[in-house]
This record gives sequence, C-alpha cells and structure tokens, in this order.
Amino acid sequence: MKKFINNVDDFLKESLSGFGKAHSDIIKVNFEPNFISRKTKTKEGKVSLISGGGSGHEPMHGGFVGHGMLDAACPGFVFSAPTPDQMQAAAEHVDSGAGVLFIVKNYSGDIMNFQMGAEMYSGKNDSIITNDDVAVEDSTFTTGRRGVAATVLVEKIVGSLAENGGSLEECKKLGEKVNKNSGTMGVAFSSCTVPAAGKPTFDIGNDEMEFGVGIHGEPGRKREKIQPSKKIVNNMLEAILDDLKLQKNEKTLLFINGMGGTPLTELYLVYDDACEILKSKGIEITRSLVGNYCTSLEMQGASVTLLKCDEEILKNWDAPVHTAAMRWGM
Amino acid sequence: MKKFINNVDDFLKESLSGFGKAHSDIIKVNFEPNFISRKTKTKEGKVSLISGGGSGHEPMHGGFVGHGMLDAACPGFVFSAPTPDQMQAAAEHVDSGAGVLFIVKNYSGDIMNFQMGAEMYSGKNDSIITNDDVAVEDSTFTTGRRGVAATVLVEKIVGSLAENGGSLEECKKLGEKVNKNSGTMGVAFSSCTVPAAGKPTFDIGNDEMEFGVGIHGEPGRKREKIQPSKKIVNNMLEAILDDLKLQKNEKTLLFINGMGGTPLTELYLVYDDACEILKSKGIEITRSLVGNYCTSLEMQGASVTLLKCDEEILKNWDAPVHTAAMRWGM
Amino acid sequence: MITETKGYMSVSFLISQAKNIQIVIDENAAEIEALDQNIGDGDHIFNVQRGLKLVVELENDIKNLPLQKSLNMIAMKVLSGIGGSSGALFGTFFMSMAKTPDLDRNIDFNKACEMVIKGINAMKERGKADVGEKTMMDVLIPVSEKLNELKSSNVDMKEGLSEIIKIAEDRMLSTKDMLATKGRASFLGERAKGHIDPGARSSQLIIDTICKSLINK
Amino acid sequence: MITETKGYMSVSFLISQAKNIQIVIDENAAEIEALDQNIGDGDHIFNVQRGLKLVVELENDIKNLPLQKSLNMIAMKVLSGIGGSSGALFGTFFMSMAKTPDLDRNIDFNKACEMVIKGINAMKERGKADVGEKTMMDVLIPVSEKLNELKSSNVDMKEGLSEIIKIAEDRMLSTKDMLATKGRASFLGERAKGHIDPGARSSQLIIDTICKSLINK
Ligand SMILES: Nc1ncnc2c1ncn2[C@@H]1O[C@H](COP(=O)(O)OP(=O)(O)O)[C@@H](O)[C@H]1O
Ligand SMILES: Nc1ncnc2c1ncn2[C@@H]1O[C@H](COP(=O)(O)OP(=O)(O)O)[C@@H](O)[C@H]1O
Ligand SMILES: [Mg+2]
Ligand SMILES: [Mg+2]
Ligand SMILES: [Mg+2]
Ligand SMILES: [Mg+2]
Repeated sequence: MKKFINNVDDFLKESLSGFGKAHSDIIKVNFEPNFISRKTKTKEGKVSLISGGGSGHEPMHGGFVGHGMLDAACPGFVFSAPTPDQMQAAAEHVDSGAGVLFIVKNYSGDIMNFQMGAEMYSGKNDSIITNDDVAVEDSTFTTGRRGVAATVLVEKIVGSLAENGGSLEECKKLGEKVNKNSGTMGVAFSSCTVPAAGKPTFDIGNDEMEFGVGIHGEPGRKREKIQPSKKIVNNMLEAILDDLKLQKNEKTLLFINGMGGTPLTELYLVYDDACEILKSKGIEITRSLVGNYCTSLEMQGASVTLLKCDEEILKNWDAPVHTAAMRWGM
Repeated sequence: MKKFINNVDDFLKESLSGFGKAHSDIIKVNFEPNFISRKTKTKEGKVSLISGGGSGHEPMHGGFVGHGMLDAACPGFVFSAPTPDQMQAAAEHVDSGAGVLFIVKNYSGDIMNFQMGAEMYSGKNDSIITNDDVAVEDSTFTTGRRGVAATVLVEKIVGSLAENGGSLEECKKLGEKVNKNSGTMGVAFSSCTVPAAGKPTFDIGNDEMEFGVGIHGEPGRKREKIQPSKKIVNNMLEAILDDLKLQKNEKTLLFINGMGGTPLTELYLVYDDACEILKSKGIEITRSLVGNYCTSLEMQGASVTLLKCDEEILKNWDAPVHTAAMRWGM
Repeated sequence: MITETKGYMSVSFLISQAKNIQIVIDENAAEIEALDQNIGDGDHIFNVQRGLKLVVELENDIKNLPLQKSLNMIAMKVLSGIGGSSGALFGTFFMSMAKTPDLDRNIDFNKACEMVIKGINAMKERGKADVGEKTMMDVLIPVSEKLNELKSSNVDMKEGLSEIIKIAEDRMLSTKDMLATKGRASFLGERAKGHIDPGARSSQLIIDTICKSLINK
Repeated sequence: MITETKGYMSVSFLISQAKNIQIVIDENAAEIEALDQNIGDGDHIFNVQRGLKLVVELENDIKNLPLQKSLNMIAMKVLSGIGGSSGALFGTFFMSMAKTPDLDRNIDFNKACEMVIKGINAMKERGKADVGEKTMMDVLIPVSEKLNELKSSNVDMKEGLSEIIKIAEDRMLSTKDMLATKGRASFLGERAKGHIDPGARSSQLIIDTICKSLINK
C-alpha cells in the first residue's frame, strides 16, 4: 500500500487534524467523539443540518460544513458508518433550538447508527435518506438503492433553505424532492485501497471496468470491457434517464463526479460527452458541477448525476455557499 | 490504458470543450489556436496575465483564468509546451493596451515557445519564469530548476496586483519575488500515463517512491523505499528550508499540492505533518492551500511548497479571486 | 430444564470469551476480509477485530463492576468504537442484554439464554432483517430460537450446545446461495449468490467458540 | 566545390524526404519513446511523428508554391502543430531556412548546405545549447560544421554525405555518457548519464535518412 500515512490507527485522526488546521476560518474539528462543526454557532431559529458517513469520500462530508450547507459532519472510519455518539454530540453542539435534520446515505450501517444517534439525542430531529444510485434496484423490502453523489446536491440545496429560515419540515421536504429528482450512475476503472486492508478492495483486468460501481468499491451491475468515453457515458445516462423519466426540455443540473483518481481533464471530457448526448435527447442543462466531490479514496472512475430542477431547487442551488470544498457567492 | 477518452487525437479538444461548457460563466475556450480567455474583456489599463504549458496539470492553468488571476491560458498537448501562435493569439485577444505578462514555467520547450510567441506579438509584453523546484540544482549555465506548484501562487498573487492596477513592471517584480520566495519539493508513489503513450511513463516498485519527482513524471533526486508520511514530509521540508534559508518566526504560506491521484484525506494528513514539523522549527504558517492544483495526470503523490510572505504578498493572496478552480472573496 | 450454573455472563466470563474469540477471528481474518470484499466493502473483519480489542481492553475498568454496569460499558464501547452495520448491531445486542431485569442475581444458564435471546431480538428490530435475507441474522435468529427451546427443556446442556454449533454452521453456509435483501450485499442482486455473508461467518465463529469453550469446561 | 545540382530543397524533395523519414522514425518509435521516458517526459516521439504527419499532409497545399512560401508554411505548421522543445526548434529551423536570400533560383547543393547551416544556427540561438550539453545540437552542430566544410571543398558529395552519416551517429552516441545541461534531462544530474538524448537520436535518424537517399540517388 502506498499512501501518505504514519500508521493505520491514526490515519483518520491525523487527516482530520490537518483538515481542521487548514480550514480554521470555516470549521472546527472536534475529537472523541469526532465531528466537524462550523466555526461559528448556528444562528437562532436556523435548522441544523448534520450529515456523515464512513470516511474515504472526501471532500464529502466535512468539506461541506459551512455557511449555506452543513452545520456538522460525522466521519466514521474509512468506509465504516460513524457511531451514534458522534451524531448525538454533533446534534447537541449545533442545535440552536430549531431542530436537527440528519442527511443519511442509504446503507444499513449508516441508517442504523444515525437512527441510534437520533434516539439518543433529546432535541427535535428528523432524517432524510438519500438513495440516488440507479445501478441498484429500488425496493421497500430490501435495503434499496445506495446513496451516492446526489447527497452533495441535497446538502447544498437544503443547506441554502435552512440558511434562509426554512423549517425542519420544509427542509426535509425539499431534501426528499432533490433526492427523488436525482439519479446517479458510476463506473470504476481501478479499485481503491482501504488503509486498514492495505491492499486493493477488488481486482480488475487491464481492459475492464466495473459498471454501476458503488462508492466503496462495491461491485456494480456488471464487469465489462472498457469502452470509448462516449459509449460509457451514454450507457450511464440511459440508466439514469430510464429511472428519472425526464420529459423533453426539462431543466437539469448535470454533475460529473470524480471517484478520486481520475484527472480533471477526463471529467471535463465526460462532461462534454454528456452534454452532447443530452442535447441530442432534447434535455436542457441549466446548471453543472464537475469535480471530485463524492470520492472513493484513490479509485479511478466517475459518476454522472442528473438532477431535475424546478425554481425552488435552482434558487437554492445558486445561493451563496462557503465551505472548504464548495464556495460561491461569498 | 484506462481513461475516459474517445480517441487520443481528440482528447485535448474534447476536454477543453467540456471545460468551456462547464464554466461558461467565467471563461471562454477558443480553438485553433487553442486558448482559454476570460468571458469578459480585460478592462482598460489592466495588465493582462497569460500563462500556459503542456496539458495534464489541470486545473493549472485553464482553471485559473478569471477575475483576480489569469486573463488567458494556452494549453499544449499533454506534457508538451504550447505553440507560439497560441500565445500570440491569446495576447492579441486579451491585451487592453496595458501590456501582457507571460508566466512561464522553466522548461526548455515552454521558454522557447513563449519566447517565439512574444516575438510574434507586436504589443508591449514581458515574461516571468517560475523555477521553484528545489529538487533540481539551480544554475544560470544550465536549464536550471523546474517551475512547478509555486506557479499557482505566482498566478494568484500577481493576478491580484494586475487586477488592482499594477503596471507591467510592478507585476513582473512581484511575480519574481513570489517565485524567489518559494520552494517546492514533490514525491510520487505511482506514474502517470500520457494518453498518446498509452502506458505508464515509468515503472516503480510496490514499495518505492520517487523523491523529487517532476510534474511530468520526470525522475527526481532518488528512488527510495516508501516511508511513513512524517518522514517523507520532513525530508521534503528540509530540502525546501535548506534552499529558502528561512529565519525563525518568518511568516509562510504552506501549500500541499496533490499530483492528481492522491486522495484529499492524505493531503490533509501531509498538511498536518508539515504543520507539526514547521512548528517545531519555529516557522509560522499564516496562510495555506491544500488540494490538487498543479497535477501530473493521475499520478499518486504530492508536493509541498513554502512561500515566504510579506505584507504585499499576503494582501494580494487574500484578494478576491473567481476562477473555475480557485474562488474566494466574491 | 437446564439448571447448571455459576458464572455465565459474569464479567470475567465475558472477557475470557472475548479473548478466545479474538484468537479464532484472527485465525480466520483473511477469509472474513475476503468475504466482505466480495459482496461488501471489505471492512467487516477490521470492525470485528477493533470491537474485540476494545472489549478486551475494558477488562480492568469493568472487572469489579456489577454485571449490568459492565454490559452497559461494553455496549457503549462497541457502539462508539466500531461503526458500520456490525457496530450498530453488536452494540444493540449488548445494550439490550444490559436491560434484562434482575442482573444482580447469579446468572444461570437459563438466565444467560434469556439475555442472549433478548439481545438478538433487539438486533432483529434494529436491522429489520429476518431469516433468509443473507445477513448475520440467518445465523443468530435460529440460534436464538434454539436457545429458547433449550432453556425450557431437559436436554443436556452440552448436547444442546453441540446442536447450536451445528445450526450456526448450517445457517452460515446457507447464506451462500441466497440473494441478499438487507445490507450492502443487497446492492449486488444475483452477483451476491455464491458468497457466504461475512457477518454470518463472523457470528458463526463467535457462537462456535463460545459453545466449544462451554462444552470443554 | 561541389557543383551538382537540381531539385535540392524543391518542395517535392522536401515532401519525399519527410515521407522517408516518417518510415524510419516509425520503425524506431519504441526506442525514441523509451529514451524520452528515461530522461525526459516521454512525448518526443509523438511530437516528431505529429510534425512529420503535418508536413506530409501539406503536400497538396504547397506543391505548386514557390520554395520560400512552402518553407514558411512548413515552418508555421511545425511551429503551431508540435509544441514542446522540438516544435520550437524544428519550427525555427524551417523559419530560418525560409529567410535565406535568393530562394527563387535553382537550389544547388551548396545553396542547400547554406540553408541547412542557417537553420541549425538559428536553432542554436533559440535553444542556447552548444555541443556537449546533451541535446540534438550535439548532432546538428557538427553536421552543420561539416556541411560548411563540404560546400567550400572538392570532396565528392557522396563521400561527404557518408562522412556526415558517421559524424551524426558518433555524436548521437556521444550524448550517452554526457551530463545534460540543457533541456529536461538537465534536471536529472548524474542520473541522465547512460542514456542517449532522444532529440539527438531522432535528429541523427533524420540526417541518416536524408543522406542515404541522396547517396543512393
Ligand atoms: N440490516 C441488517 N440486519 C442485520 N445484519 C445486517 C444488516 N445489514 C448488514 N448486516 C450484517 O452486517 C455485515 C456487514 O458488517 P460490516 O462490514 O461491519 O458493516 P458495513 O456493511 O456497514 O460495512 C453483513 O455481512 C451482514 O451480516
Ligand atoms: N535548449 C535546447 N536546445 C536544443 N535542444 C534542446 C533543448 N532543450 C531540449 N532539446 C532537445 O529536445 C529534445 C526533447 O524534445 P521533446 O521531447 O519534443 O520536447 P520536451 O523536452 O519539451 O518534452 C531533447 O531530447 C533535446 O534533444
Ligand atoms: Mg463498512
Ligand atoms: Mg514535453
Ligand atoms: Mg463492510
Ligand atoms: Mg519530451
């Protein structure tokens, strides 16, 4: 394993410590239990947004704490859901009385730990579960779909509403709308290496890709031969469009997300391919985001997310945000 | 080779096209000859800054075009210096009469092509050459040192001065100061793969790293066994401090730059290690930057840059900037 | 009804079991790791190992405490120290055991069974998984049912424990050909078939270790 | 003095040489690629191949133009189509050749030599590299010097060309044990030793190809 690491046990702590120092103007890193909070207290009457999950997806979620987005983030060990005491402590720390909305990606471990954290927290709170990954079949009898890159969009858009005085109920409603309006599909060219494991999570041939991969290196829909970008992007978009059932001329936000190990040049090329394909289908792209936001350690690959936008979503997307990883309008 | 690519010949064009579409609020991509310019015309009396170089270092330089930073960027093929006609066209496009400052990284190819571009351009112009890489020995009789990550700092800081009315001479002087005050050292854990080559630029053992690597996968000072992060960072800092001859209590900007394939968590861990080491040496960190800014395609690794700061540098660093890859204050 | 007694669920019993389990889990670490890499995210072995280490390290803090308090401390350690699905589930197990009434009396085998059954029920509720969903519950629920049967029967304890060993193993193996409907493996659809569930395997090893140590006592 | 004549530096001569060179460069592509990967950034072969392709593709556009115009168009193509050190240097070569006076007359061998010498001098000025710095100039400068000698001597042209082939090869090989002081390889210090300079190798192959085709004419 080749990583900047001193020892496996201290990896998370040292990385968080560096993150705290590098962004002390925006956030504060709290230890034992670990959570990242805004540097300033949540203003009275503002709903607090807390997200979290296993580490290894940076900048998600710690990089999204700050004005216009999250109030706190709870990082678990690499790819392991955080623990209930983190959520409880974070909620107690940030809640200004208007209640807490937990934003949880749909994995058994995250759901259970967030649930327990919410039970342990005595203040008013509610949760939204993101499950945008169209690679996986949806069902209420199973774990259902995975929550992946659209979580970033939910956090940004609901973050703006919360900042502007939305109630807990309104925030939850908007978050659920954004989630429902989103579909994501990812592919991986290479595996990631969990520090504790010290070796790649999966083997993959020199000419293979994993279509529909998860953000933890979980297998996806199928293992395939690698193809030209346009072909890959077309297959990803078809899966998403199938799911979202978009109408012609519908306004969308197109989000090309890197898995961590793919250069920006390639992400922009994917964006270009996606634009052409969507144009040919008569779908309008009104907003876009390209970069590494919801990663899977050093995995090479990318995901495409489409978000169907209405006025409320666009307004809140455009609103100012000031976090370590996303900043505009201020 | 595993990349999002349709065919090698169109790689750059398609990636630039996507970049242009994704950031049409800030920049415009011009083709044949290729250059990226700001969406809006340079205001009268403002010196224009133009940089460029081989592609593969994204977001450098195209991601730094915009208010408070560059006026234009000229991207060459992957790892090949751009051609004189690009620089000429960019200069003609952006110059508002106050002259053009070319910011060039110190490589034979870049120097020669920029020189020819400057000769072909009839307007007032001057150049600064960045050469911050302390891995390489400095000398006026040889090509000298490589220009690497500090180029980002030069572009930001001089960009602010130009935005605020600095003359061509003043901009050049400040740029040269920033360059002289900077030292960078990089290490690589893995190679990069140039699309045209289709295979990694160098082979490296499972437990090896290249100490002092360049941003094109050029060999560095030595091939070594991989070590704990703190050890690596310490060796990098010693090389830099040796070169910069920093005094105790001197104010610095600490820049941890990812080579493209290393996750943010690790970059923050490196930042943490560097903070501790510098603290123990009595060196003050007053500003910081952590992320992938001057990359080498998908190479795994990082560089550390220290910039000795004075009031002029700090003021211009803090000034608003609005580009695709760097944004604050607006 | 089995009446044999003493020390079941005593703090020292718990710690010594944890130490035994550590050895067995370490011996099978590579296999468990591979299972979660096949159909999950690969961290299950580290989660289990971290949890066991934390419990064993608690020894000095809890060895002189009453059982309920100890169980609560173990629960909190497991809950706050592991994370992921297994952290929540194993934490729930101990939290719920700690809620069994009358823990300040001597814990006989039946009482111990009652506690374990209560713990497993709480896990079932937390994870909403039943038998047949390709999770550790495929092992734990049948074991819990068997314990329930044993505690109100006259079966020889050692014989009963041998049966439990057998059930745990069968049920662990049975997860191999299942489609998963809960947990990470559920995302894989058909591709999860042919792989044993990592949580089922670790749970089975834990049960196996405890039962064998009781049988050989 | 050599007086033999006709067609040196005619447009069709240039294009046919470019086609010959393409073949030779392609044959040696793997080696050239490896050389620039060893002590540079690995793109030299692609730069050279791209440049040759662009020149060959110009054929129809320039075949009926006067030489000076053709050379200028080649220069612009090379300059704007290659990039990197070699693009600037080879571009400079053609730009400067195009500036030779009296190109509308028949170009005899001596005039051709004069043009090449002028081109190489311009490259030397552009890159500020002299012999001994481990660049293509290690091949080109001695070749230029030899051409200068030939053009004012009575040596048989074919003999002279054979000497040039030999000089180019020797000088190319001599770069192997040099420390580099110019170009990317200069960053390597001692580690550049033991590797032939990629630009020296491609230049030598180009010279070799042209000389051989003239000898065999
Ligand atoms: N909802 C659930 N109910 C019961 N057990 C579950 C559930 N979800 C997952 N599991 C169990 O947890 C195991 C995985 O644990 P672990 O790897 O530690 O957590 P994670 O899945 O969060 O990475 C699975 O093999 C399965 O046995
Ligand atoms: N200053 C210089 N003068 C002459 N030749 C040079 C100079 N710098 C580099 N070269 C030549 O250019 C070659 C490399 O060309 P190429 O790989 O195309 O460009 P780059 O070095 O920009 O990647 C070197 O092998 C060397 O022969
Ligand atoms: Mg996990
Ligand atoms: Mg190059
Ligand atoms: Mg797991
Ligand atoms: Mg090169």
